[in-house]
Amino acid sequence: MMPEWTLLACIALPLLTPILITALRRWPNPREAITLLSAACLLLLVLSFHDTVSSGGRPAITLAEPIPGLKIGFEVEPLGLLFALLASFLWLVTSVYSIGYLRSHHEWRQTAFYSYFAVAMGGVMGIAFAGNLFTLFIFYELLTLSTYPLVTHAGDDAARESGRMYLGYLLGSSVMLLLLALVWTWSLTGTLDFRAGGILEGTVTPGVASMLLVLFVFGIGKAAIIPFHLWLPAAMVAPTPVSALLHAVAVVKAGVFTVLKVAIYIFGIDFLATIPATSWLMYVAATGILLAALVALRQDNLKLRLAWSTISQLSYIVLCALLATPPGMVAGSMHMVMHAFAKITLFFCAGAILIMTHKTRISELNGIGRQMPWTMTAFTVGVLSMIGVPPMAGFISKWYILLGSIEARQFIAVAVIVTSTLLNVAYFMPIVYAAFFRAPDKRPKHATSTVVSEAPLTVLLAITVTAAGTIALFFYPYTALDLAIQTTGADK
Amino acid sequence: MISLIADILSWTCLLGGAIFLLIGAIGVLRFPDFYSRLHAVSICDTLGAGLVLTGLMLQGGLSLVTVKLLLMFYFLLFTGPTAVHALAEAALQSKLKPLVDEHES
Amino acid sequence: MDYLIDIVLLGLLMITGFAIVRMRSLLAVAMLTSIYSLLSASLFVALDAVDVALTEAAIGAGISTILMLATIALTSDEEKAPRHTPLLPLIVVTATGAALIYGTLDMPHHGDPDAPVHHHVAPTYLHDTPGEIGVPNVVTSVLASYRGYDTLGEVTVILTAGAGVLALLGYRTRRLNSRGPGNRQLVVLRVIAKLFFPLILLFALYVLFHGDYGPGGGFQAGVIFATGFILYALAFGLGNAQRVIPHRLLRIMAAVGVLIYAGVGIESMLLGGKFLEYRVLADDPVTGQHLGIMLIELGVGITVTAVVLIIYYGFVSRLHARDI
Amino acid sequence: MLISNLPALQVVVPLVSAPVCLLLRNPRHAWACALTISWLVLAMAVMMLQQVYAVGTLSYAIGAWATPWGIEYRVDMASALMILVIAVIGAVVMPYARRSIEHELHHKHASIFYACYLLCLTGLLGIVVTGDAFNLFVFLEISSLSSYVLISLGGSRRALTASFQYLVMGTLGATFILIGIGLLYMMTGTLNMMDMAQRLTGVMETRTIRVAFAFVTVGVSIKLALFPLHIWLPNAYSFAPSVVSAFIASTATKVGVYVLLRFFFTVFGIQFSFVDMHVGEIMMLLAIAAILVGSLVAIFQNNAKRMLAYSSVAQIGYVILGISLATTAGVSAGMIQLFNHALIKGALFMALGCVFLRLGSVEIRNMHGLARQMPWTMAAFVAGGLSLIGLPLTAGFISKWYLVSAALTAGYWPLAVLVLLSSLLALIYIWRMVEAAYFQVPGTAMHAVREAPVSMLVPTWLLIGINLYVGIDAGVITDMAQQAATTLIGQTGQ
Amino acid sequence: MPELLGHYNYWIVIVLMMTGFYTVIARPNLIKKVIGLFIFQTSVFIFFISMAKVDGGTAPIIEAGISVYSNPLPHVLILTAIVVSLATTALGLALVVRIREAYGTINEDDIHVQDEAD
Repeated sequence: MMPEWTLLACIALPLLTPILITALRRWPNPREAITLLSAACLLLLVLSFHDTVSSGGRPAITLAEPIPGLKIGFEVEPLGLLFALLASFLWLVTSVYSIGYLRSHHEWRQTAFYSYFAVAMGGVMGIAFAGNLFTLFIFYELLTLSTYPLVTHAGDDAARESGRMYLGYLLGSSVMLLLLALVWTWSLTGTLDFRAGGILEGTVTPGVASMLLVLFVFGIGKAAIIPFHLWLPAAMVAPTPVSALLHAVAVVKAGVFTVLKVAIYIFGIDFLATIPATSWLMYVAATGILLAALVALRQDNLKLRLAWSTISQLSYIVLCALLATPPGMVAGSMHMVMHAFAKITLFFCAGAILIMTHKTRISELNGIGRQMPWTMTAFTVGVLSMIGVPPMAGFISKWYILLGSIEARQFIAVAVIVTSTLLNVAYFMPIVYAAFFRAPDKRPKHATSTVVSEAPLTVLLAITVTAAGTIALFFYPYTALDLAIQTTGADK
Repeated sequence: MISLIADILSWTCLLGGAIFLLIGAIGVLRFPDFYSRLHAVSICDTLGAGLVLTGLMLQGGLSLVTVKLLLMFYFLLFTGPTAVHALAEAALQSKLKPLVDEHES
Repeated sequence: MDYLIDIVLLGLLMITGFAIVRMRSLLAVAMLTSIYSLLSASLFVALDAVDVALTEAAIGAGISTILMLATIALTSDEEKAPRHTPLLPLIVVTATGAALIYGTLDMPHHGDPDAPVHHHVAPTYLHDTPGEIGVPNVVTSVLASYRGYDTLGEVTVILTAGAGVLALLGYRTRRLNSRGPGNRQLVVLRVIAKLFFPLILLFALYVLFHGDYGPGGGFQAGVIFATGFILYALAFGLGNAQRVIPHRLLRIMAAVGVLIYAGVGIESMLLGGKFLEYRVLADDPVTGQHLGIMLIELGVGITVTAVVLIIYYGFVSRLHARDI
Repeated sequence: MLISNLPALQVVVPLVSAPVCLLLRNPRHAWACALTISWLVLAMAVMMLQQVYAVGTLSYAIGAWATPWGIEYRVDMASALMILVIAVIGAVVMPYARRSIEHELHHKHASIFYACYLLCLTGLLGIVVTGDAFNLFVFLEISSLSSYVLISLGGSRRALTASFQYLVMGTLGATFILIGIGLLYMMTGTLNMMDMAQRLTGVMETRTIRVAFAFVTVGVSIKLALFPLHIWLPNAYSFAPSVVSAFIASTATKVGVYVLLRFFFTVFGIQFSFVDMHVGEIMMLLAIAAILVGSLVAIFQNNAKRMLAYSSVAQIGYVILGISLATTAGVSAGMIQLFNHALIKGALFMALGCVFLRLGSVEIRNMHGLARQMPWTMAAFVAGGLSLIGLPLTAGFISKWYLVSAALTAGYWPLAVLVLLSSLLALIYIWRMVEAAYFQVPGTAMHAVREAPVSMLVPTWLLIGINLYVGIDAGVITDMAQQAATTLIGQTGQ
Repeated sequence: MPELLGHYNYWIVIVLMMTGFYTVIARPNLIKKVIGLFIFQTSVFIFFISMAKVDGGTAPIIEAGISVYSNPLPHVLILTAIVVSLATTALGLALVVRIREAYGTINEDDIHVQDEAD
């Protein structure tokens, strides 16, 4: 099959799946089968690019040209492929997980859930393979809109309230700042294509470039840079699989991915380094890391604590991007992957706990480790990875980040990372400790909590896979690493 | 010579007409009640208008204009009284009592 | 001398205008409005615009007044005092007026023969009309031929108004009493009406076909024609008028008039000319112009008569419907 | 014969058919007549466009009287584009009209309605085609009077007051324009716009011309409902019959904008209008006010039609904003926005018409869960709404894009921010509908509601389709708009 | 005519226009509004006709021996405009009648009150 068609299929497949899903809404099993099937197909399709790309191939296709010079087109390049691989693999896992989750949780509107989920993945694929900033923007908005129903899945007023917040922040920032940046770039350079070495260099004064950079970094609200981060905690009203895939992986990573793309292909690493705004934006990111971590300390709701930690981790990646050095970019890309595995594991576990014990507060988790040992082991793995302890994937990315920032002589960054690592320990370890070493508080009214058993099989399966992945990536990070290095190596 | 006389005549007619019109107008303003005012009005469009038209005819001499003026005069002769009559009729219909001096009756 | 007449008439107009603003009794205001437009008609005569004067007198002083009276009869006579102080309106009006007066400062003087208007387009009309159109009344020639398309538009406007009144007030036939108001008091009126009815129609036809030579034309004729029927309806009641000229017929006439006018235009296209190019209608251009002008004036007359009557019927049938 | 007389026929055909419609008593026949004519008009509009592409500006002397003595019909790219807009909307609205009118109007008014619709069409086309200032006034009156009638046919009693309010303001506006034309005539002695433009050069400095300019501008601004003079619009749009809202909302104000363009660029010339009279700055301020106020007020409306009406005020603001830049980019952006907004608003009002047909109301609070009952209608509404917000792949995005880039190239980056901000406001008020229709639990009465008839859905979706197509491939439109802008700006200085 | 008075009748006409304009926007009574429009338009007609006047000219009807005619074009325009104003007046009054039937009043303020009510 021609790579162009494969490329098209990657975008179309998830976007078309909902039709089948809706068609089969009467029969749950075939419906879920469809989801799993298309997830698997997607993964295979994406994988099929690996060799082409690593051998320097760049399959591309252009669909339409609304305004002369402004194309809707796709192109596969290493970073995008990396992101696509990550997303499609985790989609498969999450589908497995969510089957168990939704059924044992007796969620309503499951058909709608799976459909919107698939559309969201379509959006992610579009972002990953977008051939220019305009296309990326389109799918970025598509992702926002398609995830809104998932966030408000509960359908009550609280859900709608935070749904509005979600939409307000994401669309607001993207329309007000990102779109403005787009049009501005367009009117300056006359193109929005992703080009190795960037398109802005030589056409703009440092001042304008700084303004553009600010617009981009803040406009990409999905990257949750302070002060555009509040949507993420709000989105935690969503069912756990959603939080897991979208708000630990797809959506937020789409944000940072966009930041990396813009940094590498619109500004160009070398030009980025010369822009005055870069450094102080980096400090903003740094503050973001610390503040978010501090807030996370004070959260008692497990999912919220995870959410805040996500915010802090995302700022890592943005910071890496703003180091404006090839190693920085590599580090960013790596952390994108590693954090994804760790964080999704954590969310899976949180979901498992929720469905088995209906507990959401950390203070209730004493001794949970005895009732759900398998789950909590996986949780521990995730935590260690977040902290960056070998032999967990997190260690690798942290390593690269530190290397990158030392090489860039950004010692403040180094300090920040070290501090935040300590904070990670501070807000994650207590959970583990409580789970395993505290006695479960026996209260008569919690009669149910005594008979708690392990989570359903599919859920456990998913958890195991991701946890295993977290460890595996420590020993075999090369696929990701190669792709990341290719990306940045392209403009050396 | 003839024309001079014609001029004099026509101007006297015109002036007379104007005076009558003036009287009529004053009457409409000053008379106490509706019916007596009608009385004043009727002066305007019979004598007043009539004299003015005659004066103009004398100005016009024997021409198409004079014919037209004659027609106008003819129409006024009918419409004026009819209008006043209709007004009075309408007033009567709507039970408007004439103002009469109590001392006599 | 004629400046004197101007000033007197304008002065009277101003007095009437202020009276209209001040007065509370709408009946009086309606009559004053009629007087206002009669005064402006005479002013038009003084300014050599005889056709306009005729039209203004017929439409402004005549029909509009009847409509206003009918409306007042249907609604109410007294006007309430405005609630809020008219400060803002005063400011707006003063500003607008000031702007206009500022604008007059660079205008050519009133009656100035060297004004641009008298030198660019108009002289050609005055000069060419006898040769090209062959009618002495230049107003008619411009109205019907040079700018005949505007006139078509204006007939369409009238048609729109007719359709609008049809839609808004409709026409209620069944409620009409054919006897009209009580007979006894109306004897005089009816005799006179009988006497004048034919004369008015005759005069209307005269105005219609004499329009080429003197003041007059389709509109004026149409309005006068309609006035005849209005007089008849006043004297003998709407029911009888309806017998003479039924409402259904009016609707058809209104449409037909416009169709005649546009038809002339389309015919001239079919004959290979431009739209409304009368000269192709006959072998000799001037005869063609004559023919065309006569036809369109006829069309205008028919539509105007019909629409004015439709409007009148609309209002008055409401009155009847309410009385019963 | 057909081609050579095309400009005249474009207007005369609907004009002639109007009285015919008035004679047809059977509503079906009247509708059939109106339908045929609308599509005929569309066909002619397309031919006209081809003509203009082929031979450039067309000029047609009515009655074969040479300009400036006779009335000239003059079709350049700008007018051709406007004609296309009007014709498209008319052609799409008519098939939709039948069911809606049967539902909303008394059958004995139907033929009058169609007659008035045709008259309105005539008037609008006449305004666009004519090259003669006074003829413009006449056709302006035709369109205005007929639209008063059309609006007054709306069911509620407020339709009457709305129509009356419109009548008063419209007539004031028309009279202002008449005064302006009078002053212009007084100083130039001609009524033909081209001729006027040439003869104005001599008297440009006089105070009279300045006042004439002011009066024309104010008068036209009333017609196109520019911000402080927009009071008539919300009522008129909310209480008119659905078909009328759809038709007038997407054509009447646009034609007003066209007239403004004609006078600014063709008659007075860019130098006078924008440099001497500083109309650009004033218009810009008013446009900004219109955009903000319109969008903000729209957010707080509970009646969906009213909401759209206020959003129209804002959208007109965009168009004026583009024009006020007085650059080719700006004007073409304005034209594009003008075209797209016609499509969008038409579609939205038609969707609401479907809702009204089935629901009997357009109050947002009555629409809870409507999407389940009328999926196609609401889908159309959402598509239109997204286009109104200006999300990518919709026509709205294209016009926003051009507007923003025009503002940026002209160096007014705050304007760019403003435009984007107001599209967020649009998001808010559209989203209120979406939330009500999709994410609210339906009331009990809702189950009786059925999907709108096909005869109404197809036209609605036709407009939406064009809308999305323009979003994917705007080449044609933008090309036309740019040509129009260049003609307009090019004409100045003659 | 002395220079100063060269525009006297334009000025008076402007005052007339403004009386009409004022009646329209200041008076709450709907009939009064229509009448105001009527006055406004009629005054504009006078304005047009005044500009057509030529000193010593006569009505533009060609006759032998007369050389100076007033300008016919404004006359034509105003003939059209008069008819338009008739159309407007008729429509406006018809609307007033209907409004009275629907609201029981023809006073703008009262109508607003009623509209706020429902």
